[in-house]
Amino acid sequence: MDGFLSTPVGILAITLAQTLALLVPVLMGVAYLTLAERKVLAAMQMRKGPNVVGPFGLLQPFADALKMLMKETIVPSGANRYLFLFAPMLTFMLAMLAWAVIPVNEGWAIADINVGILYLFAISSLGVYGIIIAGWASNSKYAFLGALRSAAQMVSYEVSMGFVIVTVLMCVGSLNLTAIVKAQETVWFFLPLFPMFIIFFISTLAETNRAPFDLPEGESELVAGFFVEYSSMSFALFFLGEYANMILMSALTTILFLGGWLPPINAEPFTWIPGPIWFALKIALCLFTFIWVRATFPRYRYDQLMRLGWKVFLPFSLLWLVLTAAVLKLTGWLPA
Amino acid sequence: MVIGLAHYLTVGAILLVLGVFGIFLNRKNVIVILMSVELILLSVNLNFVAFSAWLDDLTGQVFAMFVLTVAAAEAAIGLAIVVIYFRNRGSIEVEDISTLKG
Amino acid sequence: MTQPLLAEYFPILVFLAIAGGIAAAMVGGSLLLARQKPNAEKLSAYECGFEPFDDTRRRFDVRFYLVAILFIIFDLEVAFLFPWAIALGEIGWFGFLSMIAFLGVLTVGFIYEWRKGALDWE
Amino acid sequence: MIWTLALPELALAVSGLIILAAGVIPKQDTFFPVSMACVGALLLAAVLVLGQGEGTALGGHYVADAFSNFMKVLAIGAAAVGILLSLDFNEKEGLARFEFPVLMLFATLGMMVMISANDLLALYLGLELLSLPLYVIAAFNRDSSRSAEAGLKYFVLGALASGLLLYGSSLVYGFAGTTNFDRLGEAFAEPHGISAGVIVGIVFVITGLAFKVSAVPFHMWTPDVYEGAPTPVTAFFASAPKVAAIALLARVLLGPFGDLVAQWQQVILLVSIGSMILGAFAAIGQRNLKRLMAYSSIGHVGYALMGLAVGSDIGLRGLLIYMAIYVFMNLGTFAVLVAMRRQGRAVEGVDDLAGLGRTDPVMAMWMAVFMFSMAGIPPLAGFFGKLYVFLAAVQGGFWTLAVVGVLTSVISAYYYLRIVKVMYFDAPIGSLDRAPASLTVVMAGTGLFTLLFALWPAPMLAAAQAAATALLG
Amino acid sequence: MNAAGFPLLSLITFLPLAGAAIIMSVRGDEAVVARNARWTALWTSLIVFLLSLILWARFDQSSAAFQFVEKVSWLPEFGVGYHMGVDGISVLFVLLSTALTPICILASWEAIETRVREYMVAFLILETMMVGMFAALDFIVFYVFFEAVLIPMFLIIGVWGGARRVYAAFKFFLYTLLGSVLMLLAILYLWYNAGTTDIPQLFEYQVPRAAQTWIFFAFLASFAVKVPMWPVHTWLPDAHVEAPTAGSVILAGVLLKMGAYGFLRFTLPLLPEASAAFAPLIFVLSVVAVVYTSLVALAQEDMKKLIAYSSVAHMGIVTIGIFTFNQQGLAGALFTMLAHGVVSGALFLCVGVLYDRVHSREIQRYGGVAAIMPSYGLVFLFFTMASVGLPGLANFVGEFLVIVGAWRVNPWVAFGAALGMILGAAYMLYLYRRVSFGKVTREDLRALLDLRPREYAVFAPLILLTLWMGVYPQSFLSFFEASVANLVARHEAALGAARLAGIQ
Repeated sequence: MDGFLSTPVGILAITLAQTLALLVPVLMGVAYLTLAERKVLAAMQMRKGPNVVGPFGLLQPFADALKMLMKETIVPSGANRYLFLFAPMLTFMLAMLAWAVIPVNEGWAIADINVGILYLFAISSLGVYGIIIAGWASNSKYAFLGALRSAAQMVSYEVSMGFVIVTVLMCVGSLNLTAIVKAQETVWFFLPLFPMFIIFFISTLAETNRAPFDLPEGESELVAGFFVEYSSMSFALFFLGEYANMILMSALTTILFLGGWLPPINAEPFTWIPGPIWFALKIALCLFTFIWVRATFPRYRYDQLMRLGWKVFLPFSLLWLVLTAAVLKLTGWLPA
Repeated sequence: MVIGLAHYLTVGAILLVLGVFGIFLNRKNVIVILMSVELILLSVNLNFVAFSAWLDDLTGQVFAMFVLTVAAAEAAIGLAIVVIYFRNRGSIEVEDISTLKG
Repeated sequence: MTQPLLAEYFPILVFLAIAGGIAAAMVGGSLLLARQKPNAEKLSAYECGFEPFDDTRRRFDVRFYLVAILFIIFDLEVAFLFPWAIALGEIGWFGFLSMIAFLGVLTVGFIYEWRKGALDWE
Repeated sequence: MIWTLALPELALAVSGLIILAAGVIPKQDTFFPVSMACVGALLLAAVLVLGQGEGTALGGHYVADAFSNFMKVLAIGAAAVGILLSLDFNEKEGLARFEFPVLMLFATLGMMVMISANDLLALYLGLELLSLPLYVIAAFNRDSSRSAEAGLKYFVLGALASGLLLYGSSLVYGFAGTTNFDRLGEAFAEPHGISAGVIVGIVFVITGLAFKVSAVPFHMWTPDVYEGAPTPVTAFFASAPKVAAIALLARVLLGPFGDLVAQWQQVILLVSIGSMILGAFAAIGQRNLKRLMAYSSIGHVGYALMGLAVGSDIGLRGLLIYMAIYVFMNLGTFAVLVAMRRQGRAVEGVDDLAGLGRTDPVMAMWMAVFMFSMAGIPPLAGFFGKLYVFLAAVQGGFWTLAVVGVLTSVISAYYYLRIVKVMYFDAPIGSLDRAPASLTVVMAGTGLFTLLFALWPAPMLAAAQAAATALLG
Repeated sequence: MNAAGFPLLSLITFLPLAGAAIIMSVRGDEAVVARNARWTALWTSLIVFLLSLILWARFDQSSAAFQFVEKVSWLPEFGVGYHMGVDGISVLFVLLSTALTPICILASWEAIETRVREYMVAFLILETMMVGMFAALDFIVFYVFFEAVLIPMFLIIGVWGGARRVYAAFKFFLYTLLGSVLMLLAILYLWYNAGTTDIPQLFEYQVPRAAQTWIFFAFLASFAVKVPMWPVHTWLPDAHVEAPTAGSVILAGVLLKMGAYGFLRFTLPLLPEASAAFAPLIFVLSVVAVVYTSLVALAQEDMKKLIAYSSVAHMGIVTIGIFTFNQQGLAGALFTMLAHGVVSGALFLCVGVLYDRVHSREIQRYGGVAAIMPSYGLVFLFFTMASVGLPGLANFVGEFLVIVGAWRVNPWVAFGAALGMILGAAYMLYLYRRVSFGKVTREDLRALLDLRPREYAVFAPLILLTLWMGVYPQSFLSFFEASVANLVARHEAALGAARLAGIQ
């Protein structure tokens, strides 16, 4: 058996198995996140939410999926057909691909590469392409403008996200995601780096085009933003991609600030629960906050959004980065 | 097959040629020229990084970092110039760039 | 060019294949399963009343360019910060101050952009 | 690490940043004070350069010697004069934005880095720090399609040139294993250290630099860019960056590649001959003064490169003297070009000078001095520039080069004379506006230099000799 | 020699520049400026002339050495210095230049009406360059002055010249420049190989035989254009015709001598073997020039052009004299140069007198002038005769000596030169006949006024000089006897040494 596993075919088989083992829960998570969002929003607005399909509406996601599958795929006449169909696939693929490096538990990362955080940063940046291509290929004013807005917005917040990540990295001394989690064994980074944590969280909202920064798809202004022309399964793929990104961003927040799979207190009752559960719980907490924010805050105007990104977050995170570096340098707390 | 230095250099050379041809043979759009320039810089970076690994010397990678930075600045300026050109002429077709006969 | 380095990335390749497969299967499945009955109205772009006259991609706000340019510049700054942050412990005060000087230069640029209104949307 | 050696650059960089920040904060127009501040910063840098020691610094990336000091002072001076030229012009053309002098200042910083580069990396960074501001100021007149086109062309070809230069650098790095000039020199000193890759790399590097000095066959951007860019910008283009690029070419070829002289000499030789011939013939038919000056500058680069092609210290000395004199003549000529306005509108045709000898004798006199000097007629300074490069060519036995040089200088005399002819022999077609004080000062300064250089050439010759010795050891 | 250590030559050379500076600094309305410019220029040039008379007085005629020497280091590390001095060959040319300049200024007194200030400035600068060139004892300094002459001359022809002045100015400039740059290369070669450009030191340097040929042709390119020799003389008629009168005078009187002076000063002493080897070539060219241009002159319809061609012919005689390498030939050449400087200058002034009144140079346009303007007719006749070589007037002595010198070398050459003299008599007398005698065909000529006092002032010194040179040539010949003898001796010694080396 051991022999088989070290042959190329064996490695491939193991990798395939691992990939599926990760992807299936993620996809399930995405499916139920859509349901959870509706449920939570409903609860916050004193409604019931979906409750017809299955017990407590638990089968609702599958019903939605089936409906989408059976709908006609409309490709507008002026559109670039191949790019038009490729864009949602790209978005979805990228949302999935990022998961390859996420450590669910110690050593439980499919590809534990030593530049994991760079990889994540890069993949999440590529997400812009899916949106731009979609807006471009649609050949519709609304889609195009929505795509541009979306891209500009994502790009604006990515800079401050970068600064935040750098700040965390200074405290870790490695680009490896596992190492980042392990560095938080004494204290989770959200405490010492609290302002950065807040900036990061808000930036993830903007990065995933979530409320209150959901301007690109603002119904009242641009109908549905860059995917106004989409229907059927390609529409679903965008949808899935977006929700997968939400989960991904939550995972990233968890890894960077909330100690990943680590239990809150490294003591008996908590250590009984395995790491992946802690990880999932923390993600769930973040996702709940996402939905909570959506239910609570009104939408930003676009200029306000840009101002917040460029004029508040950027200088502030830069300043904080320098301060952190100076403090670390002066106190000698830098990781060796 | 082990991928060696020669392969990287070949790819680099091909990219360079593509870039140069993209600049000179392109008859369509200025943006394509900007992209060709980036292609050239990409080929350079590939060369530097490949040599850096081959020589086991960091200079090449540092060089590549600087090239990246400058490439970004160059792209920014290039885009800006293209924009003011477009505002003046309403076109960025390569064939229209002929007010100054050279 | 060590082969183990490439092996580390092999799972990502597999991942890409699977994700791509799923996406393709979903779009393709829908194309196969669902009834496709396109007509001119259905295929027209979403518009308020009338058809667009020309290519909608022709021109757009220059401010998007500006954002793109700003992004390129600042993102590279971040790219420089990554290795610096990792190596901060080993490079001493000279390394620290070099980056501070670099950030100082960028701050001057930032001040310039701010005063010039490049960061304002309106 | 003796970082104080780089003090001029550091001072210029810091003052540039301060000026930029200070210039943007006030609400009102700060063009004039910022220009003055930039000139001040440049002068400060020049003083620091003169007071600088010698040696290498910054991990061997930076070298300061008599050669770099000579070229730096020249480049800084040219840049300062360039800013002076722009003062009045920019006000009148609506280009009086304070970024202009600041960009020129940073370009100058790039030149200084280039001149002091002792490593391919520093070379590249200096080159780009020079080029990027130049792209912008070429297109500085945002509302003129000619200016935008000039900027675009300059950008595309400049980017291509730096791409080629980089590709060459990467090959040199890969096959020699280092980017440091000193160590490259050591590597090439042993004959077996030269591989075909290095030769290809050198050719690419030379190509890239030839673009920057606008030598044939990489000159095609020059006329368009010179014509399209605002005139003070053209003046700047034709002087300071050329100095820096020539300095860089000389340092690269005579320093690290000094032992490969057999490999590059023929290339430079052909480039020099080609530039001289093109500069002489292509300018003849030009009716636009800026275009004419573009071809003229190509020709002058050809003469300067003659000194480099010889590869001896005499040749290098000739090159340095030539460049120094060229800068003076060129800035003076452009001061006249910048001053050319009729009823407030800038004019740039050769015919617009008609009858200048009658309507503005002083300006005409200076222009005539510059033209005769460029044609190489003694006792004006331009003659001495040519004298020293020809001397080098004769000494090295490069008779073809020398003969082509003198013949093309006769041919190019024709179009310089044509300008004199238009000014003095033709009837006036309405007078030009009075030149503003800043331009008259520049004209008089450069004109007196050109006129009186013959009286006391020894200091510049001594400085050039010292610089040449410093580079060639 | 220059006992007081007083830089007399430099003073003579650069004083005109001071005058030019004064003229340029004058402000005011045009009439005032013009008057001021004229007087300042005249006084400056007169003072310069008076100063140069000191040279005449204090020159040691018995010595072949350079006198009034000044030496200032200029480019010490390159062996180039500001070295001035005159010997018997050059001293009279300095005097010729300083003497002709005030005459020219006087001649342009009223002829030049526009841009008087610039004109006078150009003339004074021109004087500096001419004097400097004859006095320079450093090859680079010589070249600087030699070339710099082009600038003021270009402007004088181009601004104040006739109808085709632009063409003429360009042709003049580019022809001469093309020749000179080739010489520059030769100078650079000498500079590099001899390590100096100091002329006395260069005389000590033996140029390798192989290089001599090349250098000879490089020098020839420059000097032949300047002389001008056939077939590169074509710039001269254009330049002479289009230049203003005073410009023509200077061109004929001084500038043409620059080429011949170059042969004497450089080609002969530096390149003895090449000079000897190519002397036949020079003879052929010169004889062709003498005969051919004389024939061309016969056919001219334009007075100035005719005199211009006659200059070419006379200069052909000069080059013949130079390349005889003997005492008579060289002395004759030098004397002819001086005489031609005076006489052809005077002839151009004569044409100028008519041109000022009628504004035409066409021979057809005149006739019977002597009847209307008797004094003028006399003056014109006098100079025509001088030009023809009437014994007792200036030209005769020089030409005679040249023919004697040439006879010793090659009788055929002497025959050619003599033929030239005969043809010269033909065309000059033909010219005089057509202009001065015959019926007055045009009525407007009757109104012409005779010479004015200013014109008398212009011609008087020239007439005196012409007579003096013709009647008592020894006072001039004595100046260059020693130098020419030295030159001949050195030349023969060098050839002898070379022959000796060839035998061994």
